[in-house]
Amino acid sequence: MLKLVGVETFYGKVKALHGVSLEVQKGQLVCILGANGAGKTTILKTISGLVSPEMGTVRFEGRRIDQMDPEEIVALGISHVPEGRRIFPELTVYENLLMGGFLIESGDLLRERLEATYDHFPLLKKRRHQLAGTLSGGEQQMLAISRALMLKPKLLLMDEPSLGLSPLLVRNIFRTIRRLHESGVTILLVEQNVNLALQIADYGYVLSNGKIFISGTYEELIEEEKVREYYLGEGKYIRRSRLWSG
Amino acid sequence: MKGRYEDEKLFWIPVLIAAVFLLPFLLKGMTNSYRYYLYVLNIAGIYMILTVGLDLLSGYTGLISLGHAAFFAIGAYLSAILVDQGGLPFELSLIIAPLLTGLFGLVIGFPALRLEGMYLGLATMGFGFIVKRMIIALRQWTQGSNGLQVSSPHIFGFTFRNDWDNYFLIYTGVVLTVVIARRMVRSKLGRAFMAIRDSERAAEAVGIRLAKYKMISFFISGVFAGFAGVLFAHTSHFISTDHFDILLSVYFIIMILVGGVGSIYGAVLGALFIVLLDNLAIPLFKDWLQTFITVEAGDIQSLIFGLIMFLFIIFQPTGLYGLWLKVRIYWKLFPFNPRKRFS
Amino acid sequence: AKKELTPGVTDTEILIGNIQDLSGPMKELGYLLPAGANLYFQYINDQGGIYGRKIRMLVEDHQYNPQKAVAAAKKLIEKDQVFCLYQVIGTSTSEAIIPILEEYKIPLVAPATQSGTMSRPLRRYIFQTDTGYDKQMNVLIDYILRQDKNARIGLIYQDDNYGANALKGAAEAEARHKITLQKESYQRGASDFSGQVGNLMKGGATHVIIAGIVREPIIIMKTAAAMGYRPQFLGLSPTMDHRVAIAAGPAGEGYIAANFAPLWNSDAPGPVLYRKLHDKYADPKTLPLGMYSYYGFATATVLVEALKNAGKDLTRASFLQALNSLDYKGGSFPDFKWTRTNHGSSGKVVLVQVKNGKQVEISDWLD
Amino acid sequence: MTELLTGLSQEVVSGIALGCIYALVALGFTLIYRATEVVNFAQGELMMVGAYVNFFLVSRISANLGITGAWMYFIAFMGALLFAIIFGIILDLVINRPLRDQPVFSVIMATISISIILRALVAMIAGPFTHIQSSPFGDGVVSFNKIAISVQDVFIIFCAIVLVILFYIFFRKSRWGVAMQATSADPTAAQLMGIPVKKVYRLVWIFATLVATVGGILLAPKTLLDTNIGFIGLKAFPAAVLGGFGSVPGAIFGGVILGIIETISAGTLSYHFAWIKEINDVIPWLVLIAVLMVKPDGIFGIAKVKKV
Amino acid sequence: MPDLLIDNLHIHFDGVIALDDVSLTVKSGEIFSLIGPNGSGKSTLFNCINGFNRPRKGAIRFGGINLLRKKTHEIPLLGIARTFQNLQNVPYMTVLDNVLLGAHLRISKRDTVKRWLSRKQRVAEEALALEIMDLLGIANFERKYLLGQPFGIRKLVEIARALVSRPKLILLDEPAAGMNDQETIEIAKIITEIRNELGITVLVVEHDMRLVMRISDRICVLDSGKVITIGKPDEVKQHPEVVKVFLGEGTDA
Ligand SMILES: Nc1ncnc2c1ncn2[C@@H]1O[C@H](COP(=O)(O)OP(=O)(O)OP(=O)(O)O)[C@@H](O)[C@H]1O
Ligand SMILES: Nc1ncnc2c1ncn2[C@@H]1O[C@H](COP(=O)(O)OP(=O)(O)OP(=O)(O)O)[C@@H](O)[C@H]1O
Ligand SMILES: [Mg+2]
Ligand SMILES: [Mg+2]
Repeated sequence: MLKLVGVETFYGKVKALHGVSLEVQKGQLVCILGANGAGKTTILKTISGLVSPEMGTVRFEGRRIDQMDPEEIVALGISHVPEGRRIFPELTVYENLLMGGFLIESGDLLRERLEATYDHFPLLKKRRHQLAGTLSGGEQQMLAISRALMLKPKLLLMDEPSLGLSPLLVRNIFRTIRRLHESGVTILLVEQNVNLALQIADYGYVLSNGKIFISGTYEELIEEEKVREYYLGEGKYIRRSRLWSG
Repeated sequence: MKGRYEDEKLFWIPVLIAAVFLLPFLLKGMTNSYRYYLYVLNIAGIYMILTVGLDLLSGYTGLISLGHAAFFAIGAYLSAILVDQGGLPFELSLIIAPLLTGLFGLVIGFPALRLEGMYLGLATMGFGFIVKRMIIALRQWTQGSNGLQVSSPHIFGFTFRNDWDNYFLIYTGVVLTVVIARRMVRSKLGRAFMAIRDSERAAEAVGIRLAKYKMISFFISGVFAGFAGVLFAHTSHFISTDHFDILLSVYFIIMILVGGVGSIYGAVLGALFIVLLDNLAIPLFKDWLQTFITVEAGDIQSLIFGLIMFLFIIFQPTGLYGLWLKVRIYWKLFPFNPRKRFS
Repeated sequence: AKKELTPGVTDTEILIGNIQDLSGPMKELGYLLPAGANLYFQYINDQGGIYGRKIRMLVEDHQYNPQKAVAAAKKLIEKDQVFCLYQVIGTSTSEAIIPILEEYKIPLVAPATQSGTMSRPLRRYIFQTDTGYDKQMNVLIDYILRQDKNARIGLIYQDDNYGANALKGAAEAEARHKITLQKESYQRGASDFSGQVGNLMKGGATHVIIAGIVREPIIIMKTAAAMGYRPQFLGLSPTMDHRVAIAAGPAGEGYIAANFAPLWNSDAPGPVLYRKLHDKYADPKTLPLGMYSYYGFATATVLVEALKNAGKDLTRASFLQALNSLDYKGGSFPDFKWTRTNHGSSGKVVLVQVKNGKQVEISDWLD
Repeated sequence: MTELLTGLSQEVVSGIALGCIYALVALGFTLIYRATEVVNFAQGELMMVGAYVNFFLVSRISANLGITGAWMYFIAFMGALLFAIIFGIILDLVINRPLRDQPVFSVIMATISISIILRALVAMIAGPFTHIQSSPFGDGVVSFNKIAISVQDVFIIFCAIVLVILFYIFFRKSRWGVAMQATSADPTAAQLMGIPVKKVYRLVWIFATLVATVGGILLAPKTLLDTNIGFIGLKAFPAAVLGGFGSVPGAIFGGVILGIIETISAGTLSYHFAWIKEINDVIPWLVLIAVLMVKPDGIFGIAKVKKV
Repeated sequence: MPDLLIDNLHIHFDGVIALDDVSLTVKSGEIFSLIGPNGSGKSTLFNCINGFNRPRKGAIRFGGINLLRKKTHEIPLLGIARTFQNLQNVPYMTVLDNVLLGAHLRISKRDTVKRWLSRKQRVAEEALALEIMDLLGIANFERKYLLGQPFGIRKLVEIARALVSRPKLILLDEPAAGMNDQETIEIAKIITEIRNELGITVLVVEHDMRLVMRISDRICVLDSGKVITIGKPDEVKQHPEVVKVFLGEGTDA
């Protein structure tokens, strides 16, 4: 369904992705892992068109999408829950959701989706007329996810959805993700919560310094010593200055 | 562990200063009309002093001022009145008038404690108009809208009579200003300014008193503008409210933008660039253009100015200083391009 | 000994510098004044110039900004090496370059401003051809009181140095006649005058003097007509523009403006020559006949006469000498005489009235 | 007493008409600010261009097509609006596109440079002369009870109110209106919602040129037409800020309030207090600063929310 | 070193009650964790301590001084530093300068003048910042501009900025959010080092239960602005209400 081949992305003159190739099959839940600054977010941004790659191709359902505008890509059925939520702080919760459904032309459908969202996250219904900027961190995260779901995307890109959520909610979110997955949505997930992520993922890619360095299923990855060492906190001691050497 | 001052290179600073003071001699050797070029440089120098101050305020502290011509005017009129009508020696006026202008800065800075972004910009713009009006209303001292003749600078028995003399006076001021401003921005003060600009919350949380530092920023900026005003009044011998209008304030903003917001050298380069462009480059360009097309109106001059400015913003939004940095360390990402700084 | 070369003067050319507002609020004049002057220069040059020297004029832009005027003057003097300055427009802009005139000992002939401050007190290097606004005010008020002894006079003035000079004249007239004018002010660029007009109506002014430019008299007269208020409107020389008559329509009928030179379409010798030269040299599409180009033309005749009087050995000293003893009878201005102690104009004014939408002179030269 | 009242009401009526012109400029500021956070310093010049185009069309239509009277004005008006749409698209291409990823402040400076360019270009094309633009309503005056208002002014008030109501509804009710706000808050996130950000930008620039053109056409007969009429933009700033930058009802409110203040202070106030004359032209700014000290976001503005 | 006493704190924002009669004590030298579901008022409590929010009633005392009477910028003077959940740092300044920002109050006016004249003084001033950055493992970033640095680094810069003022009490708002397991372990170590080596009292808000359980001396659980329980990690973990609103059944923490 989604296929990246040899993608290289730059921020100005800084190369953030050094030839990334990965594939997501229809109906799969694929997870990308990696240290801080490895380039996970950049992959998602490249897919959703917020940055365009200098080299390589991105294909979605066989079509090249790497030179398209983000709004065209969204229309193809790819929704992106961006890092740091990026809700519209000066709009109300309701208006935020409305914007999530911007591409829906029919009013009935829009209302239906809104209700579905409120069912999913009843809290949002309570806060419907609050300015989104005043929501707590977790509430904002819920809003960001539901906003992306308004369009019922074919492929959902999620960038650290559990960031800053309480354990209960994290589990809720993961349950939601699994449910979405089971209902047929293809998902590409970026997570730091490696344990949980790999438990629900069909396949995982591990990114390091802008390159895919290992990939495999949960069982395969969990066996890899490097993965355990770096991401599961089970390895030998790593000096701090090396851990954060950017 | 290596501190950042270990490999700081300082040797070229005296070289640059020497070059500044040797330039007039070079010019004199090169052209007969060197005095005109010196005059242009003098104006640039005066504007440099002001834009450095403006950059501290707008570029570093993030408080935009669209009324800086007012500070300039206050400095100029204060000194003209103090020296010519009050009998104050010029040397003293050179210190007192800027300080008094700084106090005006405090008054004008007062709304800054509550206002943000463009609201502040427009409030300062309003102050620009109000100050101009005030100058006219105080016609007893200022001659109203007729303008005021001003005496020459006179320091310890030496009178600065012409552009040649003025050059040395003004550029001494420029060098002083730049050195002081550079030191400021690399100290606690500068960090506080930048913190206020980028995150007031963080600033408060580390114990920076927003009100105090915003006021300090306005004060310093006012002092610099006042200093520029004093030099302007006494070296051009005539001041009038017609000069200190909103367009001048906008010009100052253009200067720091073209130079690169948030860098002292950028402000200096910007002032130099705009003044040279306006006075030397555009007339040349106009003459050249007029050999191809016959346009009667002098509008071609403003057209070129507008176009160059526009192209500059489109193609070099980081400003001149950014350009220079790119040349020096071409591969390094340099964030002299704050996003949404004034929004 | 070899003669010291005079800047701007060669065997074949005299270079003069003009500083106009080419891109600011007065850019219309910035175009028309030099164009009018060039009519006469071309005429003189076609006759072989002055002692074989043709006149060439450089025009710089100051956008009505004193600092830019200084820069332009320095450029003209230092870089282009002009012989003298001529027709610098604006009061504060002209004042700004006085220190330069004195530093370089260069005369400025016929500054394009009718502010009396240009020649009173005496400025050594400035020679004014126009009757000051203060004098014009005096003349207008005298005129009104001659027509109607019980007139109540109102004044609407632009609140800047133009208005200040008009107020000075008003104060003189008030003192002489022991009257008080009702004074209303407006800001440059204002487009609504209902407040001022309403006040004058309330104050019962029978005659209203407008110290404005073009737009103001039009709007003021229209506003007054709409309110049903019909005093006699009069104005200073800048309001003499023919567009006032056109745009104000019926409301502007009978409007009287003071003028310091003969009306451009009158039969005085200056205007006659002006129209002849315009026929010959100008394209009426790009340079219509009118008061501003006439004004440029008229000052050019003064400049040329002084240049002629300076003689074959043209130096700044000889030119100054000629200016200081110029006895002008060229007919483009009312006759006047410059001396060492008087660089002012004749002080005379002619009144022009709108009759059936056309401007006609209705008085002799008054002072 | 009645004299005072008639005087005052006359000034209020004139002030409303004047204020509606300010409101139209302020509305232009508002539209662009709403979607892009850019303060468009060229708004006054857009107005000037609109007025010139209309003037050109009016004279061409009567000269070349021989159409006069109401039709002439109507056709010219429509032509000018059409031009405004094209012009808006061009401006969006020139200003907004290349500067999309630049700080807002750069775009603001670009608008300043555009204003310089437009003033120069129009002067070069149309010549340095000041023109007289006649009003389609001639010198018609409506008067009631000694209070006079020209038909042109009535028309100005009408147009301003209609435009403000239209845009108010647009921002409140329509999907696109909310999308504009979303775009201004976070263009990147807006793109991720499928909001065509480029189209939104183009749309606001078209709206702004349209409003400006209408304003220019309405203003020109009230004054003379020259390249400096754009400076009315400077006078409309306090109006826009007073109402709250970016607020549609704020634009008309601020404009009308300042229009009335201007006429009253030039009229009745300075009649009774001579010193008012000294500060007449800065009264709008004094009012503005006073209001901002109490309400830092203007009267109808909303404060930004920040969460730490 | 003083304790932090919070007494009957109450605050609401148009309708939403963010803190409802919250009372708790953070003892000197303790690592005290504040946990609770999203929107339960944890950050708001920080904001009250540090003066961004003004509660309706209640008191916060630190060393006998009621913090509610103090202005925001006076709080750090008393020795309280904080970090932010939504990072608040200066992108257009180097990492070193960002850290030095925290030393604002430590650099006296006299030093400022001296600093202008002497380079030695400037180097000395930076030594302290570099020391702290070294402790956190980000010393090699000193000259880089903060813009474009990974989230984790920016987070550490915030902590370093708080530490460089040598506070008595430090408030950390979700220090481990967005970190992977290995990094979280490192953060846990850092927090214990802060307490053990620098002797600073730590009040931390965190959602990562492993981290909280590992380092906390005591834990307070908030829900909808109310304190549910305060106690040792093991007690809290078992508390039925906590399991219900925060941890969820079958926790793996
Ligand atoms: N806007 C930007 N400008 C410059 N460099 C950037 C920018 N955004 C990211 N980078 C750089 O690109 C690299 C990859 O960043 P990215 O955000 O994709 O990492 P990440 O894996 O998502 O990290 P995190 O876990 O912190 O979210 C980093 O080294 C970062 O410094
Ligand atoms: N300025 C504000 N205006 C309105 N409501 C606010 C404001 N600040 C906070 N709130 C509300 O107060 C409640 C508590 O918010 P707070 O940020 O303290 O939660 P939190 O415990 O930190 O949650 P999280 O773990 O998600 O960060 C939330 O419901 C939030 O919506
Ligand atoms: Mg990321
Ligand atoms: Mg929080």
